[in-house]
Amino acid sequence: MTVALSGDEIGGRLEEQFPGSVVETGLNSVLVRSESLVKIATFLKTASGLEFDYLSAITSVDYNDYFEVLYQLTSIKHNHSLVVKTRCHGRENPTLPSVVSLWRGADFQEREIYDLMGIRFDGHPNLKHIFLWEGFPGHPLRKDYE
Amino acid sequence: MAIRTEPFVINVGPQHPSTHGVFRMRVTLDGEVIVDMEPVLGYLHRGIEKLAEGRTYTQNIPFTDRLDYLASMTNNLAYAMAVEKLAGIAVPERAEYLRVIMSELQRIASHLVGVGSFLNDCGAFMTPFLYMFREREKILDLFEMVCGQRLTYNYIRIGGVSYDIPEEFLPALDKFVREMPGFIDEYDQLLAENEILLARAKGVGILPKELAINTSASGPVLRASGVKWDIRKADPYSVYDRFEFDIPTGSTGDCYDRYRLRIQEMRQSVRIIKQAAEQLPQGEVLTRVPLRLRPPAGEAYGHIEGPKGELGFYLVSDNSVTPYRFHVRAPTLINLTALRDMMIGWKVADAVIIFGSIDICLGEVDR
Amino acid sequence: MSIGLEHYLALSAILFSIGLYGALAKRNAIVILMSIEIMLNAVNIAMVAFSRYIVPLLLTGQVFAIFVMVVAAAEAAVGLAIIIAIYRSRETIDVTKVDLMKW
Amino acid sequence: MVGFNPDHGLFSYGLGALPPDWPGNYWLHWGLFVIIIIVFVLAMVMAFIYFERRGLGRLQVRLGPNRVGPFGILQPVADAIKILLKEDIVPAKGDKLVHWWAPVVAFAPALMIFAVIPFENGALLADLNIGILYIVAVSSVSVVGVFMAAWSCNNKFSLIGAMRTVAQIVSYEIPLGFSIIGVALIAGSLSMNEIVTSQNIPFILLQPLGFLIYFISACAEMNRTPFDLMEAESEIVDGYHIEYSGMKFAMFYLAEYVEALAISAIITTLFLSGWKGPLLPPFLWFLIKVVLIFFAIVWVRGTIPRIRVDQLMAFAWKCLLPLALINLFITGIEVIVLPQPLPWLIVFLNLAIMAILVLLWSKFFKLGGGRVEV
Amino acid sequence: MRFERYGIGIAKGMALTFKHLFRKPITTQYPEERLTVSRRARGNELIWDKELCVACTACARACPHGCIEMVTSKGADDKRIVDKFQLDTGRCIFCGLCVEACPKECLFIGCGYEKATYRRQELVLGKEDLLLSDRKQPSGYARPKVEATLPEQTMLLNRKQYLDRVKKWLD
Amino acid sequence: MAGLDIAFWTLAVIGVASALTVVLLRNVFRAALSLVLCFLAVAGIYVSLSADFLAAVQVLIYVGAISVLIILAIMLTRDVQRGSLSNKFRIPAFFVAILFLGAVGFAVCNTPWQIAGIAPQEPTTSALAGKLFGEGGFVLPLEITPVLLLAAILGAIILVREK
Repeated sequence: MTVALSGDEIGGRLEEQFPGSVVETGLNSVLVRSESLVKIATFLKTASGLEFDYLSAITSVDYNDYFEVLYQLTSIKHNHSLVVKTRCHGRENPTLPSVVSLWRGADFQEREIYDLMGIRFDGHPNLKHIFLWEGFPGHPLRKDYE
Repeated sequence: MAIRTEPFVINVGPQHPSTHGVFRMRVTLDGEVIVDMEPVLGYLHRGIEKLAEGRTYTQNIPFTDRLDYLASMTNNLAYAMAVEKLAGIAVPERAEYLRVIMSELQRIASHLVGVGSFLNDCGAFMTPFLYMFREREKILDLFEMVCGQRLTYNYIRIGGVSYDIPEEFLPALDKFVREMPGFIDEYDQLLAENEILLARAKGVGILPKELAINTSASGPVLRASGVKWDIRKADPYSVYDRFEFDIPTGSTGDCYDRYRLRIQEMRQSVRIIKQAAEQLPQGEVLTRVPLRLRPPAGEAYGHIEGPKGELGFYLVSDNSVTPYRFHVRAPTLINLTALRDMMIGWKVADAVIIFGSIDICLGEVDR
Repeated sequence: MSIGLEHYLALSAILFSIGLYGALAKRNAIVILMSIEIMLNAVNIAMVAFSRYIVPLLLTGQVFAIFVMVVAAAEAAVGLAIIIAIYRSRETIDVTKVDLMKW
Repeated sequence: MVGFNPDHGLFSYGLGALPPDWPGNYWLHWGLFVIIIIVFVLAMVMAFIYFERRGLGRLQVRLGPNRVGPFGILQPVADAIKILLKEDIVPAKGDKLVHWWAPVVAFAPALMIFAVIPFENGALLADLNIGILYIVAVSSVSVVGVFMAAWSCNNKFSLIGAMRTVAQIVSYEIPLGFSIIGVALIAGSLSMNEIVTSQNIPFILLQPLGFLIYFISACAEMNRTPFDLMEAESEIVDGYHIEYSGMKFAMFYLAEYVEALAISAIITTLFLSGWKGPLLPPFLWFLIKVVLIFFAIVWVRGTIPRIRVDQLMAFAWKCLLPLALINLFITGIEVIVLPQPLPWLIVFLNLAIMAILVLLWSKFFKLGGGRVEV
Repeated sequence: MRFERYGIGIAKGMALTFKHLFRKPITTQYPEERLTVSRRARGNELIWDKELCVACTACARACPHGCIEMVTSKGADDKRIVDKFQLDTGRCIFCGLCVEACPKECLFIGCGYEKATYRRQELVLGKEDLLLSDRKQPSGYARPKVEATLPEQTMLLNRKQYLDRVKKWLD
Repeated sequence: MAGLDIAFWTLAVIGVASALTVVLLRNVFRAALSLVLCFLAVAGIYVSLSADFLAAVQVLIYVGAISVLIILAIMLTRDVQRGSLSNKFRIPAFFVAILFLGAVGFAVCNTPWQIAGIAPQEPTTSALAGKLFGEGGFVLPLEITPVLLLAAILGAIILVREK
C-alpha cells in the first residue's frame, strides 16, 4: 500500500530546511512558495528517507484568483507519496519554475499546462504548444475562456 | 565506420499505417539512421477535460470511454474510483469483484491489440494481429453480454457497476479462462522465438531503468525496464489484495521485453480472472447515488494500473453537480516522453517498432 | 548493301565521338563518367565486330571485350567514389569548380 | 530482339514442342508462342493473386475473398476493373515522362523471363544456350524500373525505398548467381531445357544448400516477406509505388506477381526437375511444382516478420555469400572427383554438408545490434 | 542476437500457421450470416412508449450530449404532454443514460444497428419515429422484464447452438 | 540477310539516338536512363554479332550494375544537381569529336579488311570458356582482373569512408 505521507510532517521538515518556503500544509499535501519550488523538489527527490524519484502527474487548476499546480510525487523505493502544491498569481503571464531538470516526466505535462492553462514554466527546454496549433488564441482550460 | 549523407526530414504520420492513429513524428534522417525526432501531437485533441467541466459526474462516464478507446473499462474504473474517493461512496463487494474481472479482461484485450499491432509493425503480415483479434472478439462478446456495447461500455459506475451480469456470463467467462492460456501459448509459438523478431526487437529501443523512472513511464513500459512497480500491488485498489498474481518484469527494457511482458501480463490477468470468478460473492452491485451527485468540496486523485500504465483522474469539486476541474493523467502521453531517447541512432524500421512497443492510444494521448 | 564490318565500325566510331564530345564538353562529373562508359562500349562494339568478321573462330575480340567490361566496372566504382568524395568535401560535382589540388 | 534472322540465330533451337508439320513459317510459330505465353502468364497471375489472397486468409483463420463469383474466383477480375477505373495521379512536382515509363520498365523484364522457361520438353520460346545467364541479366533490369518510379514520384518515402532497392537487389544477385552456378556445374549446361533433361533426380537433393540460398535470395529479389523492405508497408508506406494509382499501379502489382510466378518457375526448372514426373502429363507436373513453390512463398509471407535493412545486407554478405561460395566449391570438387556420379551417395553427403554448414553459420553469424551513435 | 536456435523459432511459427490452414475460419459472412446481438445491446435507436410517458424530461437532462430534445406543455387535467420529442442519432453516443434515467420505464434502447443513411437530417428521429413498431426490437438494457424475453448470447459457449438460435430468432 | 539488316539499323539508330540524348539532355536522371537504353542497344548489337554470352554479360554488368551505380550517385548528389551543363569547351569539343569521326571514317573506308567468309562460332559460351581458361588462353590476365576489381573496391571504400 502506498503510504500517503502526512503533509504536516513533511511541511515541518521543509520549513526547517528552507525557512519561509511552506505556505500551508494539508492532510497529504504541502503548499509551497513557487520561488522555492525547485529547491524543495530537489530536496524531496534526494533527501534520504523521502527520495521521491517518480513524478506521477502534474495538474493545474484555475481558481480564478490564482492558478494552483499540483505535483503528485511518488517514491518507488519507499512506496510513499506526497502532493506538492504551488500557486502563481496573475492572469496575464503566470510563471512557475520548471522541474524538467529533475523529472523529465514533467516535459509533456508542463507543455500541456502551458498550452491549455497558459502557465509559463521557466527553464523548460522546449516550451511549445503541444495539442493546439501555434497561434491558438487563449487557453481553453481557464475558467474565463469562452 | 559510418558514411554520412545529407540529413533529410520526413514526416512519419499523421497518416501512416504504423502510427496507430493520427500521431506524427518529424524524423530527421541520415540515410536510414534517425538523427532527431520530434513528436507532434494534438490531431485528436477534443478537449475532453474542458467538456467534462460542463457535465455532471455521471454524464462524464461516457466521456472517459472515449479516452483510451481500446481500454474503456479501466477508464471507467479509474474515473469512478476518483469520484468515489471524492464523495466518499462505498462500493458493494460483488461490484468490486466484477470491476476486477472487467478490468482484467480489458487488460487482456488491450494487450492483444498492443502486441498484435506491434508484431504487425515488425512486418509480420497481419497473421499475429488476426490471431489476437480472434481472442479479443471473445472478450468483446463478454463485454457485450454485460453492458450491450463492444467498445464504449459505460459499465463501471460511481458506486459499483451498472448492472449485474446475465446468467450466461459466468459459464462463458469460465470457458474463455480455460481456453485463453492455450491461445497465449500459440502466440508464443508463433513468434516469440522467431529469429528475425529476436534480431529486430532484442536490444532495440532500450529504455534504461533510471530513465524510465525519471520520465515517469508507467505500466508495461516501466516494468519492462526492470522496475517492479504495479499499482495493483504497490497501492492495491478495489479487491486486488485478495488475489495471487505476479508482476512480471523485464530485464533490459528493449522492445522485445515490452512485447514479452505484455504476453506474461495476459497470463497473470487470466489467473486473476479465474480467482475472481471463483470468489465472486452474491449481493448488490450498485450503491445508489443521486443522479445529480454533489460531492463535498475538495479534491481527489484516483489512480489505477491501466493496461497502458498508471491512469489517474484528478478531480476538484466545488460542491456543485459538475466537477470544477477534471484532469486525466494519461499514461500513454507520458510514456511518449522518452520516445526520442529511445529512437535516436536506430533505423527507420526500428522507429516504427519502438513506437509500436510503447503501445499508445491517440484518444488518450490527445484527449 | 548488306550489313558488314564497316557498318559496325562506323557505329562504333559515331558512339565514340558522341562519348568524346560528352567527356570533353560537360561540367557534371557524373555525365562525364557516363560519356566515358559510352566510349568504352563503342570500343567493345568495334572489337566484337573485328572478332566476328575477321577471325570468327578465335573469339579474341570477345575476350578483350570482357576485359574491357571488367575495367569499366572498376572505373565506374572508383569514379563514382571519387565523385561522392568530392561532393562531400566540396558540395559540388562540377568539374570546373574542382581545381584546387587539395582535399 | 525484333528482326533477327531465325536461320542462324539464337532462336533456332526453340519451339521443339510444335509438330514439324505445323503450317506457316517460323515467325508465325514465334508470334503464336509469344501470345500463348503472355496469356498463360496473365492467367496464372490472376490465379496466383486469388490463390495468395485465399491462402493467406486461411493461414489467418479467415476466409479471404469469396464474394465475386463462385468461391470468389473472379476477385482478381473485380480488382482489375476497380483499379482500371481509378483516377490516374501524377505528382505535380514529379517527372511525368519517367513516371509513365517506370511501370513498363518494371513489368517488361519480368515477362521476358518466360522466354526461356521450359513448360514441357522443348516447349519454350527460345532455348538459349545461355538461358540462366539470360534470366539473371534480364531480371536485373527491373531495378531500373523501381528506380524510375521512385525518382519520378519526388517523394521521400519512395526515395528511401529506392535506396533500399539498390542495396537489396544488387547484393542478393550475387548469392543468387552463385547458387545457380552450382546447378549449371552439375547439369553441364546453361540452357534451361538441358538442365531439366539432365535432372535424373531433382537437383534439390543434389544441391540442398544451393536451393536454400536460391530460395532466400529469390525472395529478396522479388521483394517478398521477410525481405519486402523496399515496399515495407509499415515503415515507408509501400516505398516506390507510393504515388502510383490506377493502371500504372496495376502494372507494378502485376509485375510483382509475374516475378513471383517466374521465380517459382525457375526454381521448379532448376531444382525440382521442371516438367519431369511420372504418370501425369509434363505440363501438369510443371504447374503443380510451380504452385507448390508459390505456396511456400505465401506461407513464409503469412508467418515471418520483416528483417531490417542493415540485417538484410549483413545476411546477404556475411551469411549467404560465403555459404554460396562454399557450396560452389564443394560442388566443383564433387563434379571433378566423382565423374560418374553416385547420386544417392552425393544426396546424403550434400545433405550432411548442408546441415553442418547451416549449424556452423548459425554459431558464427550474428544478426541484430544496429544502433549507430549520432 | 545470435542465430543460436538454427531457425527453430521460424520453423515453429511456420508449423503453427500451417496448422491454422486446417482450422475453421472465424469469419462471419455478414449480410447472410448474422450474429445476434446481446440481450442488453445498445443499438442505434431509441424506442419510446408514448402511453406511459409522463413528460418529465429526465431523459433529456440525463443526456451528456444534449441530443434529446423534449418540449412539453400542460395539457388537460394537469397532465403534461409531450409536444416535441426528438433524438439526433447522429450525435447520440448510445450510452444508455437516458434509458436509465426514465422513471416510468417508458424509454427503451433498441437492438437495431443498420441505420446508415445518406442524409444527416434522416438521422434525426422525431416523435413518430421513436414509437414502438414491428421493426424495432427493444433491448433489455436497464429493462430486466424485456431482457427475460430475449434469446441469450452464447457464442462463446456453443457456436452451433448459438447459430441455430440466431436462425430461429430471425425467422 | 534481311532480318539482320533490320535489327542492325534499328539498334544502331536507338543506340546513337540514346547516346546523343545522354550528352545533350539537361536532366541528369533522364540522361542516365537513356544511357541504360544505349547499353541495351549495344547488347542487341552484340547479339547481332552472334556474341550471345557477351550480350547477357553486357546487360548484367552495364544495366544491372554500372547504370544502377550511376543512378545511385545521381540520387545521392541530388541537392547539388543543377542539370548537365556544358563547359566553355563545347565548340572545340564538338570539332574534336567531328575530327575524330572523320579520321576514323576515313580509316574504315580506306582499309582493305580481310573478311573471313566463314560463319561465326556458335554457341560462344564454351568456346569463350576455352579461350579464357584453356591452353594458350588468357588465364593470367583473367586472374589479374580480380586483383584489379579488388583494388577498385578497396579504393572506392577508402575514398568514401569518413575520416
